[in-house]
Amino acid sequence: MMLNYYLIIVLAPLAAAVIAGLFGRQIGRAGSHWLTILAVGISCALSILVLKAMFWDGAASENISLYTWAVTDGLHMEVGFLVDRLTALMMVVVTFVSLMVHIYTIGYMHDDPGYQRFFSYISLFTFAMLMLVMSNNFLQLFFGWEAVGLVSYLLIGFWFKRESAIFANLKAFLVNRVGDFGFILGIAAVVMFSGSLDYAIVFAAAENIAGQSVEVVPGSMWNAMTLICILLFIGAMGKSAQAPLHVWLPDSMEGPTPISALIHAATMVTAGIFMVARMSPLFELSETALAVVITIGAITAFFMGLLGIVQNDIKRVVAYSTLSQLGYMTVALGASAYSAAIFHLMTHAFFKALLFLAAGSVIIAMHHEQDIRKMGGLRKYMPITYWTALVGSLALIGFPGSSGFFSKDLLIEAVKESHWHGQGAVYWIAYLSVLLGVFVTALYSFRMFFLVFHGEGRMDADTKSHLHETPWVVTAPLILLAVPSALIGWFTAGPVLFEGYFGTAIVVAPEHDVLRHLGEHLWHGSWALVKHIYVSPAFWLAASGALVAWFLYLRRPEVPAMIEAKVSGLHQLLVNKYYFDDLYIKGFAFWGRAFGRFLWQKGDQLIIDGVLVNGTARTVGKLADVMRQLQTGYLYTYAFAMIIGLTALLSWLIWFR
Amino acid sequence: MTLANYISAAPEMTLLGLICVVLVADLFIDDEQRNVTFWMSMVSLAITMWVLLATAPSARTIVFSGAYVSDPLSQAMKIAVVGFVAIAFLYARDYLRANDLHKGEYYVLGMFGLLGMMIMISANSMLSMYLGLETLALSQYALVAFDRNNANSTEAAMKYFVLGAIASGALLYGISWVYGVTGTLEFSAMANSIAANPDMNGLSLWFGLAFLIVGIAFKFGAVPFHMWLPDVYEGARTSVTLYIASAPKIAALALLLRILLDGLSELHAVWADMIMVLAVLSLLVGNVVAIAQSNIKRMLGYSTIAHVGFILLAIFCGTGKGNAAALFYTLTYVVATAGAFGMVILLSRRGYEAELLSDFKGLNARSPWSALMMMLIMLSLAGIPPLVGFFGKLNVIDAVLSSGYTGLAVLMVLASVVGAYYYLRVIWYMYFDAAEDQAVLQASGDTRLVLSMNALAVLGLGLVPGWLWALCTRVLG
Amino acid sequence: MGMLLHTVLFYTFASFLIGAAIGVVFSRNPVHAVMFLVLAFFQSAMLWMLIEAEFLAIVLVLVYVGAVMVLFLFVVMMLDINVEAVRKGFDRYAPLGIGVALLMAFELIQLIWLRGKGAGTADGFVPYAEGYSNTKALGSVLYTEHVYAFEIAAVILLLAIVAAIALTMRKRPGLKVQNISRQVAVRARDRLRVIKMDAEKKP
Amino acid sequence: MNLFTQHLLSLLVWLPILGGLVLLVIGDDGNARSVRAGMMRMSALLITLLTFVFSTAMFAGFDNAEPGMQFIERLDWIPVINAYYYLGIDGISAPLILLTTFITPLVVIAGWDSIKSRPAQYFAAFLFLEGLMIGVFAALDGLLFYVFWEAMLVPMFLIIGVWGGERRVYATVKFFLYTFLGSVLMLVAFIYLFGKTGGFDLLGFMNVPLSMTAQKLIFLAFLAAFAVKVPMWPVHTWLPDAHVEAPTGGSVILAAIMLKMGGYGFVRLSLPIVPDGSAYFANFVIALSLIAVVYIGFVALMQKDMKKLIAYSSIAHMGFVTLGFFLVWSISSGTGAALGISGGMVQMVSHGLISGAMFLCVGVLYDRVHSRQIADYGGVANTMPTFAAFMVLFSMANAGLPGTSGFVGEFMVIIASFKANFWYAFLAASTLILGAAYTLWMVKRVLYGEVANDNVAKLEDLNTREFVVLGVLAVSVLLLGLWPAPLVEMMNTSIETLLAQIAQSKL
Amino acid sequence: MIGLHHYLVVSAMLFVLSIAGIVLNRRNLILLLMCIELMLLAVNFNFIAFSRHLGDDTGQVFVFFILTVAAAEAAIGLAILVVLFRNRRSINVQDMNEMKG
Repeated sequence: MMLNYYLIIVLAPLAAAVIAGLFGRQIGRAGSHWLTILAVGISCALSILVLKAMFWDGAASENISLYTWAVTDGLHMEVGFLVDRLTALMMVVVTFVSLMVHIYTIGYMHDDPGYQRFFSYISLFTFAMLMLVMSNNFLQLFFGWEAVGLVSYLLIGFWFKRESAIFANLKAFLVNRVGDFGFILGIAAVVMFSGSLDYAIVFAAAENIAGQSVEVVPGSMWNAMTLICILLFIGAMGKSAQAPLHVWLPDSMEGPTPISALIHAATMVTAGIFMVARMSPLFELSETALAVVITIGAITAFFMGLLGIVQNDIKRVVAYSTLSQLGYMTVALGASAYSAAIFHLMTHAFFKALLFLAAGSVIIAMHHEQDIRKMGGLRKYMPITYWTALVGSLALIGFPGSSGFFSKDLLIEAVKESHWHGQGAVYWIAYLSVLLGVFVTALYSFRMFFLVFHGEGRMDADTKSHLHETPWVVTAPLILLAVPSALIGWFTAGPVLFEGYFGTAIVVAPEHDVLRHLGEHLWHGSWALVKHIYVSPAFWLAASGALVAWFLYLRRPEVPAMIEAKVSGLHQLLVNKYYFDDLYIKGFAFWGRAFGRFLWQKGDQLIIDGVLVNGTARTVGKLADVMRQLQTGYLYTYAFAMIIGLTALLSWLIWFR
Repeated sequence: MTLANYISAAPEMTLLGLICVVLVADLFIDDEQRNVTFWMSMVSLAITMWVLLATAPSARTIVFSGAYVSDPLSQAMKIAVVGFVAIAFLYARDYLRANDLHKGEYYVLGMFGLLGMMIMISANSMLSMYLGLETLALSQYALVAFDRNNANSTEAAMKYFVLGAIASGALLYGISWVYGVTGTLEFSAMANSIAANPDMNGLSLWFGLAFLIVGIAFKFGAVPFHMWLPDVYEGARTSVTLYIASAPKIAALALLLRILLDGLSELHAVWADMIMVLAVLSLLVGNVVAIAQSNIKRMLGYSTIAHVGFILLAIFCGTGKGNAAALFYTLTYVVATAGAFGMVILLSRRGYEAELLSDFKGLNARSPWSALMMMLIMLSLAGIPPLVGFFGKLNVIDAVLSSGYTGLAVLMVLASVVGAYYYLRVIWYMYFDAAEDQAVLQASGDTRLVLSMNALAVLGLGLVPGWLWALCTRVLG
Repeated sequence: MGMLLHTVLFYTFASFLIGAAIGVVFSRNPVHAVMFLVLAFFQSAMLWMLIEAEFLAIVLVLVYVGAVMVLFLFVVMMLDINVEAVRKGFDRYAPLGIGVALLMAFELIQLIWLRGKGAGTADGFVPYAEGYSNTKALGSVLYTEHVYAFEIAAVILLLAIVAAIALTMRKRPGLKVQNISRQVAVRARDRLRVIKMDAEKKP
Repeated sequence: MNLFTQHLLSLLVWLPILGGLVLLVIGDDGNARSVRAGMMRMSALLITLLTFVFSTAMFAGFDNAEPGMQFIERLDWIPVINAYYYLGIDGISAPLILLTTFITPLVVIAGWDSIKSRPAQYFAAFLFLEGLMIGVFAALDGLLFYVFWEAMLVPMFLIIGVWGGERRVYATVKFFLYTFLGSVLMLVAFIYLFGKTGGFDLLGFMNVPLSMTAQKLIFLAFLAAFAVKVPMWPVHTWLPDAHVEAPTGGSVILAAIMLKMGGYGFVRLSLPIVPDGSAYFANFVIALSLIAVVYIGFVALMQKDMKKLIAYSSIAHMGFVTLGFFLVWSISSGTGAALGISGGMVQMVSHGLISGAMFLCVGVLYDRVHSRQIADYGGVANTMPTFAAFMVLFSMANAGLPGTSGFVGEFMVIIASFKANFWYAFLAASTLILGAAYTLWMVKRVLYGEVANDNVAKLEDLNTREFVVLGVLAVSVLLLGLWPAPLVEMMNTSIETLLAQIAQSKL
Repeated sequence: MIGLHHYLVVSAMLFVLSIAGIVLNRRNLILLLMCIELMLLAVNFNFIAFSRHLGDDTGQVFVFFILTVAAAEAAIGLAILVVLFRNRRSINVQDMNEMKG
């Protein structure tokens, strides 16, 4: 019975995508969007049913093999579903946000010639993402992993005439591939040590794996589990845009805004987080790997947030905020607070999708102007967008009571508790990053918010005259997303984080279990947490961040320029995004191509072809030319040759035989 | 006794008689009716062939006081030479007519040469071998100079003559030494004598051997006794080249087999080394220099030198397998090479010799069928399966390998890769390039038919080479 | 015949022979060369006589000197070669050629010497028995034992005739000869053609 | 066993060859538009389709559980040297035969009206080629194998030379001599083995004891033949030239099937006949394979010519094949060896489909613009959206995206190579990055962006014929990617047999 | 005592001289033909010497045939020479290199 649900959940978007993709011209624009929305709607509804069954009815998790992909050498490669509470939650998040985005797209892409294609892509994305989260094995996980990457590639480059878009999508794909490189090695390592791709078998063998070691670099033995986890995490770094593989995410804003909301904020980029959480039985067995995870996450959380402050493109600000938030989640993973990470993932999906869609709404109103310096005072023109954006922003900075508040505050507490990382650098980097990150988050969020909605309108008169609220297909999803953004934390924080919602889906070693510790000492219900907000340093930091933003961008708008001038070095560093792009493009890409050219022209063309192949041919040709000179045409030469031959034979007989 | 002699030698006798008939008859035939001479010659060949088949000896028979031997080998080789001479005549008629050279002498000299070859094939003593050799050689000199108004032909004939005379001088000198040491001219007696008296197997006999090798190598065209070959191939009229390039190779093989195997097999260790050096040089020089040629007849000349390398390497092994491989290789090589020259004849027309490689350009557009046939022939020469040339090489390599000479086998195949290049060039000229000469092919239907049969034989023998291989093994096993 | 005389004669003839051979090789004028060659043949005949190969000695003189050399002389005269024009002499590779020739001579002579030394056998010639006729002895085997070779030799001579005629006989171009049989065989239709045509051009 | 299945393999071999012969004999009138030329095309298509249909019968009748050879035919051929007309297939050759019969009709369709001169000869050449290629995969007699192997060069030589591009002569002669050079050495090895066994039976070769020196030499001889064919670095340089100059159909056959001969040779001959020699050189071959993957990946990145780029990518992909095959000895225990081999096999089949498709894509563009230079395109997706969709799909498959066939083999080989050595896997997996980089960079420059020039602006989207060809390939690429089990299971038993042979030392 | 070896040495010297003549002569084709006659003479010497040494007449028979063949050969050689002269107006060896390479 449930299997049918799963199949429908997965296949409905796929079918819709295929039909809209192949027969888009025949079924028309409306046909496409109705079809896909219907399909995703069904998926969403059924996902909610599944969640309900899991959550309320206490249904057991299901591990179903669908079909055998291939069997060889005793390695079963299958396609199947593992549906447990983690999966169910993800399914709902994915399908719900996807549904919202589908609806929103009707308005956003209204005039675009690639309308049907777009719907096909996002439906396909939904399918791929569901395959990813519902997988019961590494193979299918990797399939979903790459499939979402593919759709992301297609969607970032959706407007393929734009040079910047097709640059961004290539970049996104390649950077992701770097992550996948590690990921597939991780999978290979899993197979090597467990002999299986199936989660259940692998997890069962985890203890055994952790006892083995492998000689990667001659002379140094690595713990097998550490190797596996780090390799897998490299995959997560790519997909979840962790430093230093984050560079693709800001550029991916070249895609249409609904995509930014769906893929590059709510779902795909969180696949890495999901994957690590899914692999918690493995990660738990390697503290080294967890330390790596937490460090990478912390760096991402803080430093990517800083970049948000200097961005002027509305979507890029949100994108950097996404990076930072992904860093938070990663930190939570590294702190073994997997539930916290997933919880933050969920709330973030709602409010970040909301923020992106709101930004999109602004962009529509501004006729695809994205520079926040040319906006301002939109509040009075776009009230719904304004209010929903405010909800989103508050949730983002963790305004008490909002969904973000619960997830982020508890996440920070969890990190604070993760003493088993030791009191050394790793712990402090992680903790300080997430703490200070709160201030930064508030600063850039409200900087953007104020610049867009408050103050003077800085747009030109023509745009100004056309400003009005966006149509209902745009605002409705905003509202629908604002509701969970604001409220969902109240009644989910407790169950998800402290009441064992995830059950066996997430495994935490007892000595790592910070959330249990928090549950015992800190958690006394949602309301209690809100009441005691004043003891939280995070709250004060967030408040001060918002205040500073108000001061700098509404009260004294001239100050930021002065600060910029004062710390121009730092500013340059931020504007240039820590020079990561330069490193990759002028460094790796340039030298990679130069290396390729060298190998081609010097290796292939000069040495192999020039010297060895054609050189041999030339030598033989030269030899032929020389040897034919011996055939002079003169009789005496011919006779002489014979005589020489004869004499040689005679000499050989006399002296050498 | 006497009658038995003549019965055994009936093919030669018959042929000689028929030559005289044709010779005399030709005196009374007008230039316009030269076809009659042609047909008479063909009938003569047919009769000779019939006599050959009819008098096939059941076992090795030696007659004429040890001068003449008739055995399965001689039988097989004679059938082959008669056949190839007939093929050469078939190709030649049209060509000679078109070039105003259609004279009875061509056929008469050709048949004299054939007689010489048959004598060589059946020779059992140095004397009859020498006389047969001279019969063949003298007819060939005359044939090369046959177009007496052609400066190149006469030049080639002169070169051929002088060098040939030197070679037979060397051969004779060698024979004299062998005679002096062994005291006999007869091959089997010679072998017995050496076997009975191992002291004979010494330096003076080897010296004679060296001179013999020169004579043999010259006949084959092995390096460094090869230099006449390209010039003669180029200078002679194509019909003559076709003649020279085909049947006499078999006679040369007979020369080699009779002298070195029948007579001097005890000296294998000595002559094998010499033969090997000559063979390797031939392989290298032939294949490499052929690349630089622009005249197809000359190119085929060099290619012949390279193929001789293969034949000699097969002989070098000194095993039954090797000898059979040499015979197989020679026979099949001659089939292919006859076709190649036949193609040159086919392309030529009055006043125009299609001698240059570039004359083959765009042949596929002009005559796809001819191009296809030529391609088959070239591929066979290059040793590409399933054409018969491949099986020739296969057998030789097998013989060489089973004698344990891996390095030589590798050298052979590498040389054939080099060789493949110039055969491919013909194909690419025919298929890839545009024609420089748009003239319609003028060759008559029968030349085309012969050529097609010839080329298809190359293919057919390649598809079912077993019987021929079995035959070669049987006559030399 | 005394041993000494024999030796003296041998060395005399042999040195004349070698001298004549050198003359053939190095003489500038072809006529002189032919003459040297004739001399060489005569000396050879003498040497053959010395070892009782009389028949061949006579044949050499009769056939070679009498026929072949005359033929050579004839051709030399007929072609009337300008002696001076071809006077280029030996070129710079001559030393190489001479070197190789000397090497070969050295090897051959060394071999012969070695053999004589090594074999240790008496290398003198056993004189024929009294009443022995070289010609008769050869004649008796020539037509019996060597009849096959003899026939081939005949073929070769025939071949040489055919070849020489084929190569050198020339029909003079433009020579007008009557072919009576053809004249007789001629028919009217070979000579006359009746053409049908309209009397006048149709409009 | 009825008459049909008894002679099924012969039918597959000879039907196309005889068909080609008929086409050649009838010939065309030099006019590609004439009715006669149309008849030629149609009959070529029918023959190839018929061959395909028959090959499906082979597929249907194939017994996955049979460890030995199936559909055996054995007749006397050259009794003196014990050479037989001996055909048979197992799980290793059967998929490749299917690939051949599947690709050839597509090639015929692809050349439908882009071949303007001598269509009869063109199609005849492909028919010959098809028969000979099937022959190579089906032959169980060494001599027969060699005959097919070598004869195959000739039609390809002509295809490139007659219907190829500007530097076709250079390319085709290079192709011919390169491969000829390799294969004559193989011939020497065969003859040596003939000397040992007294026959040419390939299965007999597998059972004959050989000394280590002999094994090493034979292995090197085989390596020369197969490495050139695969092609492996550094004997690969014929391939880019041949591909660039060949007409589309030629490139497709070359990439899709002829390269597979090399890989096939390794599993059919090198591994079982000289297991100890192979073991000795395994690390060497692996090193070359990894160099191919990385080095060629970089080289491909810089190509300006689409066909050259795809050709280089083929080399890199075939590096996976050889890598997979030679991992056997590096994997000490447990699973992995068979995984590597079946990964290599799957990679061969999949690469056949993908590279064929890629070349067809380039052919589609070339037919319209007559340029293969990437720089001459840009923004093709604007004018040819359907084409762009196909090309993106195939490019993704080329980059090894899961869900397409390109992933399956790479995945298996990477897993297997990880078992052998971390660094093998590390270098092999770099294809994830490099493969994506060169393929998608090309896609970006060709398909995306503003319409680059007038030529591109005038482009017309796929016609029905092209759509069918690419569509069929797309479906098969996806099908194989989503459900490779039928293919993999076809091979499993045979690979086990192979591994048993490998495990048995022949010293 | 004058024996076999003396004759053989004379023969060898003749042989080498004839060869030297062929190799060194760059002028006249007729000289080449004469050198060949000289070479055959050397061979005949050998045969006769061996024949007498062995007491076997076969060698002398061989010489008989060599003489016959040499005559025929000379005839054909001279015929070719004449034809060549007609074509080229020269019998200079150095003019005879139309074909080479």
